[in-house]
Amino acid sequence: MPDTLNYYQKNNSKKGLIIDRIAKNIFLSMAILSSSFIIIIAGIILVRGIIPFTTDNLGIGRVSLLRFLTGNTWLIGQTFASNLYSIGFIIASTLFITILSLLISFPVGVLTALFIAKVAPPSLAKILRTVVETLASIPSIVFGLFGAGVILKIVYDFSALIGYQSKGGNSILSVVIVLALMTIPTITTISEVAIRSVDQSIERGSLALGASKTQTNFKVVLSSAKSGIFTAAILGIGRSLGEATAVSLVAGGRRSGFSFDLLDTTSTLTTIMLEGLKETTGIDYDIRFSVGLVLMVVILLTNLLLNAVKRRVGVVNVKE
Amino acid sequence: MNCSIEKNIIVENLNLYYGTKQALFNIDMEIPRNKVTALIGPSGCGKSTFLRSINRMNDLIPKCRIDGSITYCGENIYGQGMDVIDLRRKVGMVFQKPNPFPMSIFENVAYGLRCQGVKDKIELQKTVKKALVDAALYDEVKDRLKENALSLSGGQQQRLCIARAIALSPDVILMDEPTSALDPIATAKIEDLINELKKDYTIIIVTHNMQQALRISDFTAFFLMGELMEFDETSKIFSHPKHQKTEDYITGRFG
Amino acid sequence: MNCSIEKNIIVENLNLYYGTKQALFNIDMEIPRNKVTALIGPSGCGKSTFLRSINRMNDLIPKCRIDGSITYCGENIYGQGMDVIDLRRKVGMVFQKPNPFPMSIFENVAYGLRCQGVKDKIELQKTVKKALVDAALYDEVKDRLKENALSLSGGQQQRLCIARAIALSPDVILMDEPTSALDPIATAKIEDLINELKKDYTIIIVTHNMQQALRISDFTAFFLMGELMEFDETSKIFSHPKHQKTEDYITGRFG
Amino acid sequence: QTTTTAVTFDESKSINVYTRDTTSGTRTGFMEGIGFASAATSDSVLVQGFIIKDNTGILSTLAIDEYGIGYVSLSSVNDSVKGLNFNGVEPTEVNVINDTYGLKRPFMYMLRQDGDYPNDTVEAIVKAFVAFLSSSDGGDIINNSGAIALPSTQTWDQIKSSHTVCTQNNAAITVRFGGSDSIQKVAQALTAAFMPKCGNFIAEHDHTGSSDAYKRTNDPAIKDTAVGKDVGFSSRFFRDAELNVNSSLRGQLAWDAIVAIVHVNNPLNNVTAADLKAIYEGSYLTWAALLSK
Amino acid sequence: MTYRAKFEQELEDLKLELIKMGDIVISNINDGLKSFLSMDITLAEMTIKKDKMVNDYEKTIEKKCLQIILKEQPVAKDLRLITSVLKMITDLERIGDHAADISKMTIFMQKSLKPYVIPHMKLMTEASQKMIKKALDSFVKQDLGLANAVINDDDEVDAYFEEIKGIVAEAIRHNEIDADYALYMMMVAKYLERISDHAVNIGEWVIFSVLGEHNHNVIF
Amino acid sequence: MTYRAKFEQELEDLKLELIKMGDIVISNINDGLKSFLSMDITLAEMTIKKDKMVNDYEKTIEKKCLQIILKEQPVAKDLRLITSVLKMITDLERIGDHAADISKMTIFMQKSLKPYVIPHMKLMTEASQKMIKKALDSFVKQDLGLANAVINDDDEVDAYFEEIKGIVAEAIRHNEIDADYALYMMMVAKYLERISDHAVNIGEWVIFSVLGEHNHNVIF
Amino acid sequence: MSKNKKRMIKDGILQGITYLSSTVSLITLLAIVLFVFGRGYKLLNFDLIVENFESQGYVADLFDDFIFCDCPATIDLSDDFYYSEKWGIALSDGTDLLGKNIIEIEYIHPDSPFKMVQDKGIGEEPIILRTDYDIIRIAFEDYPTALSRYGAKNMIDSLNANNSIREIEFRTKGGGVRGSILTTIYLIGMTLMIALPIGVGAAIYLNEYAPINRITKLMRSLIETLTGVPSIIYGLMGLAIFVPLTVNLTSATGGNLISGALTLAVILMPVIIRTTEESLKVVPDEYRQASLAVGANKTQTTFKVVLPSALPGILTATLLAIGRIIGESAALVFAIGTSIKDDVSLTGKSTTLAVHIWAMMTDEPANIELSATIAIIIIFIVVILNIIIKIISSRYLKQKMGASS
Repeated sequence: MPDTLNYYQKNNSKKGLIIDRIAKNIFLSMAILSSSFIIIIAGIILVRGIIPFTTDNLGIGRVSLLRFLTGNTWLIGQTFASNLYSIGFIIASTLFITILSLLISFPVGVLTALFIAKVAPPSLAKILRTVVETLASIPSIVFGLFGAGVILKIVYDFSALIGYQSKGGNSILSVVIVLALMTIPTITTISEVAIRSVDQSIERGSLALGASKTQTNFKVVLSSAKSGIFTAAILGIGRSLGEATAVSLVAGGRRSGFSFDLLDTTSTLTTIMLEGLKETTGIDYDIRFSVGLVLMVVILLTNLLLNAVKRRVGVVNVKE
Repeated sequence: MNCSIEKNIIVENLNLYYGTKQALFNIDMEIPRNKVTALIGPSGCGKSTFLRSINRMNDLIPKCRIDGSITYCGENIYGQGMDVIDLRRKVGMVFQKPNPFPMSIFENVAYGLRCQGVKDKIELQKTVKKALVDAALYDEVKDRLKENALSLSGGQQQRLCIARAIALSPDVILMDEPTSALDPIATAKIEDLINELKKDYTIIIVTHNMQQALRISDFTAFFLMGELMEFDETSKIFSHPKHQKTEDYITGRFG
Repeated sequence: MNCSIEKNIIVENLNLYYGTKQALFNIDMEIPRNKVTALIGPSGCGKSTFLRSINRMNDLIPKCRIDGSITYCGENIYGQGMDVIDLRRKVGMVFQKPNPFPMSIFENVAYGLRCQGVKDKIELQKTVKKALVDAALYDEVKDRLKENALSLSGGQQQRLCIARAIALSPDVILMDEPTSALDPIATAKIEDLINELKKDYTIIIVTHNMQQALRISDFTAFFLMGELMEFDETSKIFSHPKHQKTEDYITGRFG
Repeated sequence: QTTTTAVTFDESKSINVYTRDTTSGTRTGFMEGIGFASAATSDSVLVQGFIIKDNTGILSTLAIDEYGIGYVSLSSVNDSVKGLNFNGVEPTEVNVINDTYGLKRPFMYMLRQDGDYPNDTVEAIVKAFVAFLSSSDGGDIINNSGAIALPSTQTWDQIKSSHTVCTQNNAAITVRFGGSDSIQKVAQALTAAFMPKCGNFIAEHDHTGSSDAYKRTNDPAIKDTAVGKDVGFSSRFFRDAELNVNSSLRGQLAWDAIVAIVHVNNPLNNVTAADLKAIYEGSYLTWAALLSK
Repeated sequence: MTYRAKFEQELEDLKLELIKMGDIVISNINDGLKSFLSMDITLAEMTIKKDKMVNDYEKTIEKKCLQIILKEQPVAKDLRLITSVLKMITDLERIGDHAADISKMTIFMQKSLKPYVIPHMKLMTEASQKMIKKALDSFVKQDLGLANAVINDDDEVDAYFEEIKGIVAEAIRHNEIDADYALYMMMVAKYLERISDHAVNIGEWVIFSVLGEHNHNVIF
Repeated sequence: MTYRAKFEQELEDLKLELIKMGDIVISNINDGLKSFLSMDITLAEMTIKKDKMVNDYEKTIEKKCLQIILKEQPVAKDLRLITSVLKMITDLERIGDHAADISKMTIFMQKSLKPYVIPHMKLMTEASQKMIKKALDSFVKQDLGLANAVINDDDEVDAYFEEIKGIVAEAIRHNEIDADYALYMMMVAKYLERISDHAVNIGEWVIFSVLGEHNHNVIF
Repeated sequence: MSKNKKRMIKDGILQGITYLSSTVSLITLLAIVLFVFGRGYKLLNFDLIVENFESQGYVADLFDDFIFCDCPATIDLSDDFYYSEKWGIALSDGTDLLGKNIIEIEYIHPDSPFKMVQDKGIGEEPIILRTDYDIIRIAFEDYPTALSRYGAKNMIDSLNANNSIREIEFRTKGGGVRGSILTTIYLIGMTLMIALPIGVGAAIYLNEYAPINRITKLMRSLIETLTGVPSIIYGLMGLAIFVPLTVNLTSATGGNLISGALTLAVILMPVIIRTTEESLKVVPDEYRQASLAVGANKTQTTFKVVLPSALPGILTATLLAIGRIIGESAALVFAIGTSIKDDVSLTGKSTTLAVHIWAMMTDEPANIELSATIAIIIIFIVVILNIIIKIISSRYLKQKMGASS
C-alpha cells in the first residue's frame, strides 16, 4: 500500500500543481473579465457622452460644457435644433433629493433592522424580515406604479391641506418618499446583516454591565455595526441616485430653475435621461449619454466621499 | 439594593432547564463574601450555566427556566421585585473572550456609568481612572485613553473588561474562564489582579484550569453533569476531596 | 521523497520575514526522529511561525519570505525541486482548533487519500480504519462513520484530525496547540495518544501549556521574539535552563 | 357631484400645465392644433413651471389635480377626467369624421421604395395591406381601435381579387411594421385583422416613434439595418425632410383626435385654440383669468 | 476508563523501586549485624559496599519523584504519595547508613576484643527488620492498620534497647565486658533502635500518604 | 517586571520560616547541652518542650511546601528550592530531636552520677551549632561555597567525637567515670556528631537547590 | 429609583421608535400589495398565465345554406347577456386581459348558423365558433358594421336587423403573459449560465488566490463600482455592445434574449461576486489549511472543501440573482426590446414580466390593471423565492450542526 501511495503521489502532486496553475488562471481571467465591465461601460458612456461637447452635432454646434454643468434650463430652443443644454439645476436637485430621501430611509431602515435583529420577538422578526426582503425585491416599476397611484394623491391632498397648490403631487416630496420607500428595504437588509453579525459577546458584555437591552442596542450594537450600516447607506444612496422609472412617474419633469421647494416639481439626472430615449440619433439622443456620464461621475464622487467618511468613522468614536 | 456586609449569595435548591432538558440539579451553595470561589468541572457540567444564573444572564437564552432561589443581599434575584439591571450592576461579569466595545478605552470604562445616567465629566473621569488603576491597567494605557480599545493586547483587553466591571463598583464579579484565551504571562497578570481584587469583591470564577483554581481561589465547587458534587475550601478539594468523582477529576482520571 | 531513517529535520540559519518585518532570526535546530519536540514561548515569539515553516504552510501568507534552509530527508524543502504537496503529505499537521471538514467521519479521513488519487474502495476503507484505530478513535465512531464529523465532541474532532493526518502515513506530524481548545479530559486523551504516536512519528508540537510540554515532549525549544533561545531535552530545559530568559519564562516570571 | 365641485373649485388657483415631452407625436399634434407650433419641439417657449408627464401620467395626475390641464388622445379619455370641447365642438368620433372637431392629428404611413423589400411577396403583402387600410373593413378596425378612419366605400372583399398574394399561404412571411408608437395599437389591430385575410403572414411590430417611420423605411443609413421596416407609421404629418419619398408610398390612414382634459371638478367645459395657447404660453396663469373671460 | 496511563505507570514503578530499596536495606541490616557479631570484616565490607546501592536507589527514586512532580502536577493523594516516597527514602537511606555504620564498627573494632554475646541483639535486629518490612508493606497496600502496627512495634525495640543497655551496664560494672566493646555494642544497639525509629517514620509517612496527617498534624 | 507576586512572597515566607526553625533548633542544642552538663532538669524539660515548637515548624513548613507545589507548580530552581526545604526540615527536626534527646538524657540520668567534665563537649557543641547556622545561611544566600564549607566542617566535629570517645574510654578504663555516665556522655557526643551530620545534610540540600545535584548525583 | 424610571422611559421611547420604524416597511408593503391587488385582482386568473399574448384572429362567413335558428336559449342566460333568438347566439360585454372592451360569445344554440362558420382566409375550412372566442366585428352588406367597441347590445341589434352577414371577425382570447413568463425563465437560465461561473470564478479568485496588492484592490473596487451603476446605463451598454455582438454572431436582428442575458449577467456579476465572496469568507480558514496540510492541492481544496461549504451562499446569490432578473426592466428595455412575444426564441425579441409591465405602462393608454396583475405575479414569485432561500439556509444550518444523529 505505501508503494501505491508513492506512485500516486509522484504523479498527482506534479499534475496537481499544473492544475493549480491552470485553475488560478481561469479564475483570474474571470476576475479580470468581471472587473473590466465597469471600464467598458464607462468607456461607452464616455465616448458617447462627449460627442455633444466635441462635435458640432450636425451643424447645430457644440454644447458648452460649462453651461451644461452649471446652467439652469435643460434646453433652450427646439429639440434637435439647439445646443443650449444645461443640467446644473438637475444635478443640484438630484443631490438634494438623494440627501432628503436618505434622511428618511436611513434612520427608518437602520431602526427597522435593529428591530428585526434585536428587538422583535422571533416570530415577528421572521415576518418582518420576509416583508423587508419582499419589498427589496419588488421591481422599481411597481414602486413607480404605487407612487403615481397613491403617493401623488397623498402629497397633493397634503399640500392642499396646508394651502399650497401642488402640481398634482408631482414634487420633490413625492420623489423623496418613493425613493425612501425603495431604499428602506435595501438599507434594512444590509444593516440587519451587519447588526446580526455583531459579536454576541459584546452585547452580553453590555448587558452584564447593567445596561438595559435598549441601551445595549443603541449604544453598543449600532456602533459595532456601524461599518456595515454605512455600507447600507452607501448602497441606499446608490439606489436613490440611479433610480429612473419610478422617479420619473412622480417627478413632474421640471425643465428649468433651481428649486428646493419640497412641493414643487423636479427632475433628476435619471428622469431626464429616460425621456425621449426612443430617439436613436442626434444631439437630443447623445446628450442623454452626457447626462449618464455626469450621473456616473456623481455616483463615483459620492462613493469616494462616503467611503472616506466611512473609513474615518469606522476607526474610533470618541466622546469625552 | 443595599447590601449588608454579612449577607452572601445563597443558592437554594436551584434547578435550571433549557426547554425540557435539565441543566442544573438541586444546587445548594453559600458563596462567601470577599473570597474567590472557583467553579470547576468537565465541559458541559453546568458550571458556566450556574455562573450565568447568578446575574441572570441566562435570561437571554430562550426557554431557559429556573426553579429554586438565589438570594443575593437577602433578596431572591428571581423574585418579583428584582430589577435585573440593578442586579447586573452589582454583580459584574467578565467573559471568556475579552469583549471590549469598539470604542475608545475611556468610553469602554465609562460605558456602564453613562448607562446609569452619570453625566458629570469630572466624576466620570475620576471613576474611570480609578477603575483602570484598580484593574492594574492605568499605567499601560494612561496616554492613550482615546484610542480604540481593540488596539490593546488580549490580556489588556481582558483587564479593560475587568475595569469596565469595576467602574460600576459592583459587589460581586463573575468571571467565565477569563484567561482561557490568554497566554501564560497575560494569565499570570490577571491572576495577580484577581488576588488583589478579592480584598474588595466577591469573585466567582469558572475555570477549566485546575491549577488556576488552586492558585487563585479560596473555595472550589466541583460540578458534574449539572450537579454540585462538592463545594469546599480549595485546599481541601485538592488534597482531600470527599467524592471519588472529584478526586478522579482533579487527578486527571475520570469515570 | 524517500526518507532514510537516520536523517532528521535540520534547520539551518533560518530567517523568516513577513514583508519587511522579520519574524524568525537565525534559527538552527536539529529535530530528532521519533521524538516529541515541543515549541514553547510567549505569544508572538515565532513558535507557530516556525512550525508552519516546516511544512511550508507559511507559503499561504502573502509576503512571507524565507532565508536559510530546512532540510527534510536530505532535501531543502525550500529548494527548487521541492514538491510542496508531497511535503505536506509527509509532514502532516494538526491545528489549534479541531477543523474537521463538514463531511462524514469516513470522508474526512479518506479526504487526503482521495486527493492523492486513491480510488480503490477496499484500500480506502482499510486505510481509514487503520488511521482511526491508530488515533484511538475507532471504537468510539465505528458505528457512525457516515455521520457528519461535526457531530463529534471537540476532543473526538481533534483525534479525527489526527487520524486524517495519519491516514497519509506521514513521517512527521506538526501540532499547533492541539489541545488548547479542549477540556482537561479530552486533553489527557490527546496527550496519551501523542505518547503512543511518537513510536512511529516525529512529532513537533507548539504548546502554550508548559506542563503539557513537560508531560509529553522529549525535547523542548524555547522561542523568544523570533529567536531560538534554547533547545534541549525537556527535562533539562525545565530543571536547568541555560538562559535566564528561559528560566524566567518557565517559572512564570518574565522580563 | 357637480354642485359640490362648483363649490370647491377655487378659481384663484394657478393653472397647472401638463404636457408630453418633445418627442411625443401627441404633443406635436396638440401644439400645432392650437396654433403654438413652436412649442411642439421646444420647452422653452412654454409657461414656467409646466409639468412633463407621459400619457398615463397626464391621465392619472389629472384625476388628482383639480387645477391641472393637459391633453391626451381621444381614445385614451376615460371617466376619471373631463374632456373639453374644442372651439365649441364636442370631442366625438362623429365630429372628428365630419371635420368639425379641429384638434386632431393624422395617422400616416410610409412604405419602402418599390422593389426595396426583402422579397416580392413582402412587397405584395404590403401593397395589399395599404389597400386594406382604405377599405371599409380596415376602417372598421381603425375605428374599433379608437382612431377615426377616413371615409371609404369599398370592402376588402371587393378589392381582394387584385391582391392575389393573399390567396396563398404566407405563414412563412414576416412583414415588419414600425414607426410611431402612438399608432402601435391601431396598427396591431389592423395587422391582426388582415393576417387571416392575407394568408396568415406574420406581422412584426416594433414601434419606436414617429420619426422612425421615415428613417427605418427610407433613410439609407438605417433602412437596411436590422431595425429596417417594411411599413412605417407616423402620428404627425411628414416633415419636409421626410417628404423626399414618392407620395404614392405614403398616405394617411386615420385621424386621431386630441382632447384637452381637466379635472372632473373643473367648471370649464369649453376652450378655444387661443385659450389653450394662452394657457400653454403662460398668458393665463390662473383659472380666474380664463374663466372670467 | 483511566486516562493518564503514563502517570499511573510511573506511580507503580515508583512503588516498585521503593520496595526494592527496602529489600536491600533489610538485607544490609542483617548482614551488618551478622558481620558485627561474628566480627566478619569481609561481610562488613560487602555490606558497606551494598549501602552504596541504597544510596543510588535513594537518588534514583528522588529523581523520579521530582520528575513526576515536575511533569504531572500531582494533586491530592497522588501528591501525598510522592511526597511520602520522597520522605520515606530519606528514612530508608538512613537505615541503610545505620546498617553500614554497624558494619563500619565491625571493621573499626579491634579483633582482639572479646565478644560478649547478648541474644537480645539478634531479637532486636529481627524486630527492626520486621518493622521495616511491615512499614513498606503498609505503604504498598496503603494500609493504615499495618502502619499503626509498625509504630506500636517500636516499643518492643525500645524495650530491647533498654534491656541491652542494662545488660551492658551490668557487664561493665562486673568487668565482664571490654569497655570498648561495650561502647560498640551500645552503639550498635542504638543504631538498631534508630533503625526502628526510622521504620516508625516510614509508617508515619504511610499514614500521611493515606490521610494527609503526619504525627496527627494535618499537613496536606 | 515580576509576575506571580504571590508566589514570590510565598517563597520568601518559606525561607523565613526555615530560618526561624533553625534558630530555635540551635538554641535548643545549646540548652540541651547546658542542661546535660549542669544536670539542670528544669532547663532540660524546657528544652524538650521547645522541641515541640520545632516539630510544629516542621509541620507548618512541610504544609506550606506542599501547598506551593500543589498551587504553583514550581519548576526548575523553584521546585529545587521547595524540595530542598522539604528535605532540610527533616534534618532540622532530627537535630531538634537530638537536642531533645540530650535533654532527655539529663532527666533520665540519676542525679547521683558524678559529672565528668570534658571541655571538648562544649567545643563540639559550638562547632555543630556553627555548622547549622552556616548551612542555613548558605541556603538563604544560595551560596555554594558556604554550603561546601559546612560539609568540610563535619571533620572537625568528627574529630571532637573521636577525641571524646578516646577520653571517655580512657576514663572508664581508669575508673574515673561512672559507667552509666560514660555511656550517657558517649551518647550525647554521638548526638552531637549526628547533629553535625544533619548539618552536612542541610549543606548538601543547599547544593542541590542550587545545582540540582545531591551528593554529586544529578537528581534534578 | 427615579433614575431608573427615567431610564425606563427613555428606553421605552427608543424602543417605540424601532417599532414605529418597522411599521413603515410593513405599511409600505401592505399599501403596495393592496394597491396592486386593488388594481389588478380583476384580471388575475389562470388564463393570464397560460394564454398567449397575441390572439389568433379569424375572418369567416356563414355557410351559404345557413338557416336561422329562431330558437330560445336552452339554458338560463345571465341578465348581462344579449341573446338573439333569430341567430341563436348570446353575447356579452367584457374586457380582455389588456383591459379593452370586447364582446364575448357566451352561448351558441346548437341550431345556430354560427355554430359552424366558413373560414374566409386561404382555406375554406369550416370553423366551429366556440364560446371562448370573442367577436371583433360583424360586417353586413349596406349596414354599419357592428364593432366590438360599440358593445354587445349593438351587435345583437345589428344582427337582428339583418338577414345575412358579410363577414364575422373573431379571435381567440389574447393578452396572456405565457410568453413573457417563458422569456423570464429562459433569461434566468441563460443569465445564470453566464453569470454564475464567471461570478463565482471571480469571487474564488479574489478570495482564494488574489495577492493583497493594489491590482487586487483595484479589481475589487472596479467590481464594487459596478454595483452603483444604474440599470438604465447597463441597458445602454447592452444596446451598445451585446446587441451588435449578437446580431453579428447569430441570426438575431435586434435586441434578443442572448444580449439580454449577457446584459443581465453583467448587472448580476457584482451581486454574485459579493455574495459568493462573503460566503467564501465565512468558510473557516481552518478548512483550507487542513486540506492543504493533508497534501491536497489548491484546486482540490477549493473544489472539494471550500466551495461545498460556500454552497448555500452561492445558492442564495443565485436566488437573489433570479429575483433581480425578474425585477429588472430598464436595462432589458434596451437589451431585448419591448415586443411581447408568444414564440420565444433565443435570437428574437421578447419581454420578461417586468418589461411586460413596462410595455403595458407605456402603452397608450397605459394598462395599469394588467401591470398591477403582473406585479402581483412578480411579488408572488419573489415571495416564493425568498421562502426557498430561507428553507435552503435553514436546512443547511441543520445539516451543518450535524443533526443526523
